[in-house]
Amino acid sequence: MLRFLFRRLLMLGPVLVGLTAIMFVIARLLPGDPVGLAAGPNATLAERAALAQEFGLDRPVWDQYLSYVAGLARGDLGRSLMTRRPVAEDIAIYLPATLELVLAAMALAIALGLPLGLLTALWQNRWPDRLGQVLAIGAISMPRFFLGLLLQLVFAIWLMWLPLGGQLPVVTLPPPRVTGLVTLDAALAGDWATLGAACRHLALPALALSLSPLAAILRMMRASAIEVMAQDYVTAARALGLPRRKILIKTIGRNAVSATLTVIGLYFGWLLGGTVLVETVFDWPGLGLYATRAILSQDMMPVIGVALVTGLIFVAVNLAVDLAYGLIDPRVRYE
Amino acid sequence: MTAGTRPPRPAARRPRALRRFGRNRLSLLGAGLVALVLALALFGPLLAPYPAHVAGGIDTAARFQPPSAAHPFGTNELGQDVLSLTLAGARASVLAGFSVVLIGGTTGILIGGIAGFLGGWIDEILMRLTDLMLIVPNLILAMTVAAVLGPGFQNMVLALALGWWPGYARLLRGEVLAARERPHVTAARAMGASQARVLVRHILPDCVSPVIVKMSLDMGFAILMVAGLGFIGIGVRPPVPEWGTMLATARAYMPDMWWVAMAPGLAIFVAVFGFNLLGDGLRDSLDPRGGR
Amino acid sequence: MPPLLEIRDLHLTMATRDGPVQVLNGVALRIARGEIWGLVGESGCGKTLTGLSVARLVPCPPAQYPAGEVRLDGEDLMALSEPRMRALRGRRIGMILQDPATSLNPTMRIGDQLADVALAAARHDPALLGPGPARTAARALAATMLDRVGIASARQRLSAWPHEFSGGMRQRVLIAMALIGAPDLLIADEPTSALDLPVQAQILALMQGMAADRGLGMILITHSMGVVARACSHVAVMYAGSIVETGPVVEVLDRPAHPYTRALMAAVPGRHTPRGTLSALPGTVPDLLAPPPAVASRPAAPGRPPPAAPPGPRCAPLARAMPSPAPMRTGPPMADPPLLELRGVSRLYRPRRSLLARSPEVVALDGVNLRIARGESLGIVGESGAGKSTLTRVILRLERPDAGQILYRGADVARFGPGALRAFRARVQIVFQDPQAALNPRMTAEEIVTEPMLVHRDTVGLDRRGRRARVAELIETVGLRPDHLRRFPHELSGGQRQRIGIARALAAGPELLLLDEPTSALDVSAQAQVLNLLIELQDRLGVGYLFISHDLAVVRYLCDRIALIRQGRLVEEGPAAQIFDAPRTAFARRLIDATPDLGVPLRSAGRTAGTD
Amino acid sequence: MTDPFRALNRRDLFLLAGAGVAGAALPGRLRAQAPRVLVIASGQDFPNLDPHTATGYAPAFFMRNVYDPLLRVSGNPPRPVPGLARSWDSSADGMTHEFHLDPAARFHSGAPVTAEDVVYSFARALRLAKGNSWMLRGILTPGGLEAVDPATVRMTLAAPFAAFLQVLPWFPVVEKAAVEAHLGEDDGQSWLMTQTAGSGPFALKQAQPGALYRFVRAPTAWQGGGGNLDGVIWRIAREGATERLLLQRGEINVALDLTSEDMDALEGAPGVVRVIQPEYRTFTIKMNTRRGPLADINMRRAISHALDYDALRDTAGYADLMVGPLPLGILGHDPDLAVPRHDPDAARAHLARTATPEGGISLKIVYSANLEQQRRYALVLLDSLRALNITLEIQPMRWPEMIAACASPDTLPDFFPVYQTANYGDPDNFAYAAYHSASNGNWQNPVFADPEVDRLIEAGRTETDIEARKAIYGDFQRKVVADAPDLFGVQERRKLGFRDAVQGHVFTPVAANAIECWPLSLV
Repeated sequence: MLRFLFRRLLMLGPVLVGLTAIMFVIARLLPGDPVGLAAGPNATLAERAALAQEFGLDRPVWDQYLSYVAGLARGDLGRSLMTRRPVAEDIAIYLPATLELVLAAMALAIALGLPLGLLTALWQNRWPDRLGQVLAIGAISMPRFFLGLLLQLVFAIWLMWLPLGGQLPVVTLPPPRVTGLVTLDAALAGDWATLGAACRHLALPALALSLSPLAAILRMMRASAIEVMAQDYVTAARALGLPRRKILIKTIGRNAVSATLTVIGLYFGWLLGGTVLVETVFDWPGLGLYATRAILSQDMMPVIGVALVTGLIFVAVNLAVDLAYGLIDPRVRYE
Repeated sequence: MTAGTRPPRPAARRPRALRRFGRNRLSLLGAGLVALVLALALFGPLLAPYPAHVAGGIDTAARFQPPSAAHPFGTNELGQDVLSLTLAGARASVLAGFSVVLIGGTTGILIGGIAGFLGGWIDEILMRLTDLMLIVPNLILAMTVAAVLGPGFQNMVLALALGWWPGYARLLRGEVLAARERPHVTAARAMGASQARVLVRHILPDCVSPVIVKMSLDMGFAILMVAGLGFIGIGVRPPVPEWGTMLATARAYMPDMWWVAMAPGLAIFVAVFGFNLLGDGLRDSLDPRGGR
Repeated sequence: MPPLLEIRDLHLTMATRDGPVQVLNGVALRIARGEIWGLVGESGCGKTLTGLSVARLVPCPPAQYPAGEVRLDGEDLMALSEPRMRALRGRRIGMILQDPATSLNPTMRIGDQLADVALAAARHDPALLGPGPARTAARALAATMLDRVGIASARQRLSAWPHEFSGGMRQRVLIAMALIGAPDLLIADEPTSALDLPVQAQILALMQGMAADRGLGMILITHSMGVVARACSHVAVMYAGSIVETGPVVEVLDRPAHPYTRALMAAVPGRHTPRGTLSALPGTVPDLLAPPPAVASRPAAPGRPPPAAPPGPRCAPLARAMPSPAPMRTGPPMADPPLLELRGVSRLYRPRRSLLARSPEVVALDGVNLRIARGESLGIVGESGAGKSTLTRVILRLERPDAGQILYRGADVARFGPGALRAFRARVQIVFQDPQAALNPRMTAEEIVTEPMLVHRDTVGLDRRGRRARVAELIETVGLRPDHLRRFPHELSGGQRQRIGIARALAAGPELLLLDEPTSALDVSAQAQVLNLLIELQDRLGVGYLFISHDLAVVRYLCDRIALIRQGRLVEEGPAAQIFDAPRTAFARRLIDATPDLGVPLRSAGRTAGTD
Repeated sequence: MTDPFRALNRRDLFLLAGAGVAGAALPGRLRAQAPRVLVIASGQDFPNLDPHTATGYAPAFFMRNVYDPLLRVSGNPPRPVPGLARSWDSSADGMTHEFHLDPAARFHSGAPVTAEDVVYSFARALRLAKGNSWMLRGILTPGGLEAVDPATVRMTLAAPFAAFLQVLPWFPVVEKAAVEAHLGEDDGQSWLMTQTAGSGPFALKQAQPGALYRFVRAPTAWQGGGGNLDGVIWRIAREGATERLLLQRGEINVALDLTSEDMDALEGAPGVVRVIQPEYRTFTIKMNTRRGPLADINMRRAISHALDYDALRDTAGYADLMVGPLPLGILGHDPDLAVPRHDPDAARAHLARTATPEGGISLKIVYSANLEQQRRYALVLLDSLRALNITLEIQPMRWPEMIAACASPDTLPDFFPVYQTANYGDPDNFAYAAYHSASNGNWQNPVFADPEVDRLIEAGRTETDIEARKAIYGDFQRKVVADAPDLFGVQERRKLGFRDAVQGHVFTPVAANAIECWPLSLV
């Protein structure tokens, strides 16, 4: 088990290098003029040249890449042309907001998706199941940004129940930064008013983001529960007179969840790289917005940094999923 | 289920899948919606009540008119008929989605097929690359490439296709590997059939169904991604109407001029919903292993 | 006093996409305590559904019981509410399902699963666990039961996971689970057919013993007459949703009354069945889920003795007389050089290498030496995982051996260039275990049989018309009609599919066929057909066989020589008769003892016949 | 110095937090009670806090509120008013200026602002040659700076520049001692990127890049007068629509990026005051006068007459049509200038004199992809060109690509839309950047070059007599219109939204969205 972990962590090195290489190649295809943009509209040629030199953009690409990878080893993700701040620092500021959003959305999706999936599997082909299937496909088909707009329209504008966007009310001070997740920090500080406000702000974007993973988890859980229900050990459990609840949770639920874990892992990574649209709609100060701004100004270091960090988290989550497999299913062995 | 490359087949195989598909009312609904969307993609501009607006014509005297008989979905910030733009917008969305799936799918199929069939170090290299591409966040990759290349239909398609193929490569490699182990393939190898014959005659036909299912499901997803890029502002060029771009523009006028957003938003939903239902139905009837 | 179990006129219909189908058709059965009933029949005859119906485990819908009673000690189970029924399961009715590999929850420890069953039973029968905390008592009971089904150091094994147990041990655990609630009736659905022969015998003995100790009534569902003969006191023969014959085992097996029973028995090769004397049942098993209308809609015919024969070709009295036994072949003399020779062939499997992982290698073949002469048939027998299939793959050079040589007519197969390899593959062909999987589902029978001729166009040398003619000839050779050629594999029955597989193997004109368990996926009658076909082909074409099987009786029926293989090693080899009559190794003896023999009358064999 | 990027000490901010807790308990409403914190919503983040390298309106806000310049501008039309300099003397030829510092002026550290600090700041800005330094490029050199005594600074110009005093607000003064203590290897740029060393009325207390910035009234605030604000919050809202809704709901006090549609929606909204004022910000569509069909002046004139100016104004909402190259109301602007207006007959007449009298050609316009309004203008042009049987290809571009496209006539598209904002309220600001050949290759004037126009611009920037300058710019305007290098478009009005609780705002048409908060009060 430890060896398995160690081996998987060793694999991170090549992943990092490969990921940055891909992004570097794309970044250097740039026909545009990021330096010109960063230098400002009134800069002279000499000023631009100085800026290019400052950021090493005048050197050959392979040289830039090598020094980037060397920096990577020290945890240095380069500097942003636009903000001129170290990318690692910027990401440290924006990442927690995105993580908070994704975690909340996934928590919602899992908490609802797993039991609903199990239930619809039990009601297989009866009307609640069919309705659930249609709704689930509908949820997957709903563009997240349109859903976000509709939620905003209804809950924030017409009903005025929930705030329009942002992470906290403007005048509320964020709680002392421990984890960077506002809700968690507020709870840690015992600041219940702020926690409440943070949750209210989190509600709509998390809902908008959670719908499609919720539907996917529901469908996967349903499918694997149906598959499990056809297994001999379920029939055996029934034939041996086990109570329904026990069969449902210990036998069907547990075995079906292990297949659903993969979907959860995949979706987590996918959401992490796909919060951009929801963040845009809800004005959520997260990584997606940071990346969008960087992309639009062709400021590649932040983009590479964001791709790297989300890629790493994706890998980490999938590692966690693999470990969770082992906890649920003893047949999985780590070799 | 496979394309009819072989002599006529009186057998019940295809009809059976068809019958199974036909029995599912939701699949039929999906097929109907897809047919509608495809029809719009082909004839949308012709059906538009204000074709001039589709070509970029404006009517600044009639800006922001609420829904009425003349403009069922109202008019936008330039006085253009929102219904006309939405109808015509199907073309860009569907065509882009289709191209993305086709290009990404073909690339992925080639890569995955080669990797799975040849195995060895080629497989190793191709699959490591695939794994790597799967880790890169799709949307960020697409946005970056689209931003680098600049807005425009082809650039958008290219940007999305670049992140699209790994899924197919994985799928096809898995299918090829599974098919390679199937006894009928071993039988073909044991009788001395050539590599090419084994691949074309025995392995690839086995992989067609899952690919078709994935493509159909991916169409919906691709349309969503296209709209997402448009929403961020990296989409087609004006005056070409496109749903995501329309929605992005319309968003600035919510909630007072809500109608500008409704038609394109619903259009995206309906199109994606249709393809998803269709893909789901196809999976049920073609590929009983997945889904129910 | 009512019998332990009485099934009266049980009917069952299933809603399918093509409308309701009647799958049980007036089943009637009476079982007393202490009786072990064998419920036999070919696949799809409804025996499993009968078993599940007793425990009311058939989901309704889609199932529906329009008529019938199932009485346990006089109480009609069909009338009970689901909660009351649940209270009976595990406590009054125990069940063992077919596949021990899949019948245990893989994500729970053995002890917890046993204890859960004990706790569930104790809810309705508090006396079961005795005083003290329920959980502790349940675990203690679980340990006792494990001990009783013969699992050593039971207490430690409680915390084991199912996957850590072998198949036989898992089946023991399942028996323990079925009996932990101290039921009166035990229903076992093919409890041994997924196990290797010697293990089968152990498990059957265990079940017999447990049933006798506790005075249980037991239903043993099986497709094997051998199992019935070995373990049961009574037998009920099912066909097409009805029971066609019942009675004590000794009577039914020695003097089968119903033609179907007779046919069924005649189709199974025994230890002494002479070569070429198996009689195959005519026609095919009716598929109850898509039956001919006549079968499905037939009115019920309850009671015992058996009703008149249900319709269907199989139940017609055997029109053909039993063919006279062909003379036992002694096999052609060993010619020099042999057609195929294996010298010290070894094959290791390394789990997929990754950068840092190193897993132990698995030995599939270990220094195997074999010789096959022209026209000879060599049987290879071994348990699952003994390396039998690897042997065929290595011979065909689908895999390369890690050590040793394979010589074809004295030439090293490993050194063949592309052309020689192709020629070799035209001369040595293979028939697979699962005919469904071995045929490309997207090709018609004609395309399938034609393919080798296309591949070996140069050696076969036939033009299009020539190939047509040859296909027609082949199809007739394997006993099919020309119209079968236009069909796809899924439109053929299992036996027909395997015939196509054989026709394909013959198409390029081979000298040697590698037959990898070609009959184990088939029903007994289809097996008989295929075996007879193989014998006929060998006699006519002089083609050699390397016949792989786990069933000694089948090999004995077909082969001149037999090689026993165990864990990749050749254990014993010799002429068939010699192996059977004078086995040299304990392994051979165990295999032979485990092989049922219907050829010998039961009474004279001194078999216990239960306690009827 | 405090580090605003670190988490705040809670006690330190307790005062400010009062409103926060109240706001959390009653979200959606601002509490009227003290402390009085003004909340401004804006779409822009502060990319960089160094006042000598940053550009854009968010940094301008920063310069105006956290730092002090020598002079400020105020009023409409804008006039220089005292900043750090309580008074100033200029020589008659406009080449020498002497500034007398306010003795009350204090940095946030408590140290007095001295002439040394002023000289150091200008020298640093010129040395770094980033940010706004271009305004004084070639006009002021480090040698021209002199601290006469601790309270007096003398500047001697290297070249005459009529608008000198107008640009001074964009050169904030930093505390020399503080910057020199953190010079590093880049003249203190890294340090000033996140730290402040100013003397302005507000001090940065906390920064959450991408979300919001908190300012508190500096304890050292020495400026006279002023409103009652205890603090200011700069809240980043990325969408105008969001800003409007926040303003409507009372969650913010000031919205800076509102569209005309927002303004319409806000009309009559309770508690909201709309400010819609002309501003020195022009929109023109430059034409490629050197290459392609538009090199032909007849084609340019034809298009100038074909353009549907009314539609242009309609889509712009609150806007005025430009009259010639200079913004309305600026010094020297001629409201009676004869400029082309929508006239299909004239357009066709001019087209008939071109190489393609029947049209049938295709032209190309690019626009900045994140400027929605430019897309609309492009569509208006497309619609207008149809009357000439000319098709228009519209290509959205990122700003860097647009800059790159300006490099030469060969890469410049036929049409190139440009917003130009006054950095200082003087016609030279527009004339030099947009029409002088020295600017060729820059986005404000990619290709247009005319020796006569150059001469007039140079005369205008060195002449100090107001009437003489008016005459010079009059000639300049007529000359430019005659050449038709641009489609003179619209001047969009500045659209600001205030809650009615905000008092004391005076509109100034220079960088009007970089609000000066010192005079404001919340009631």
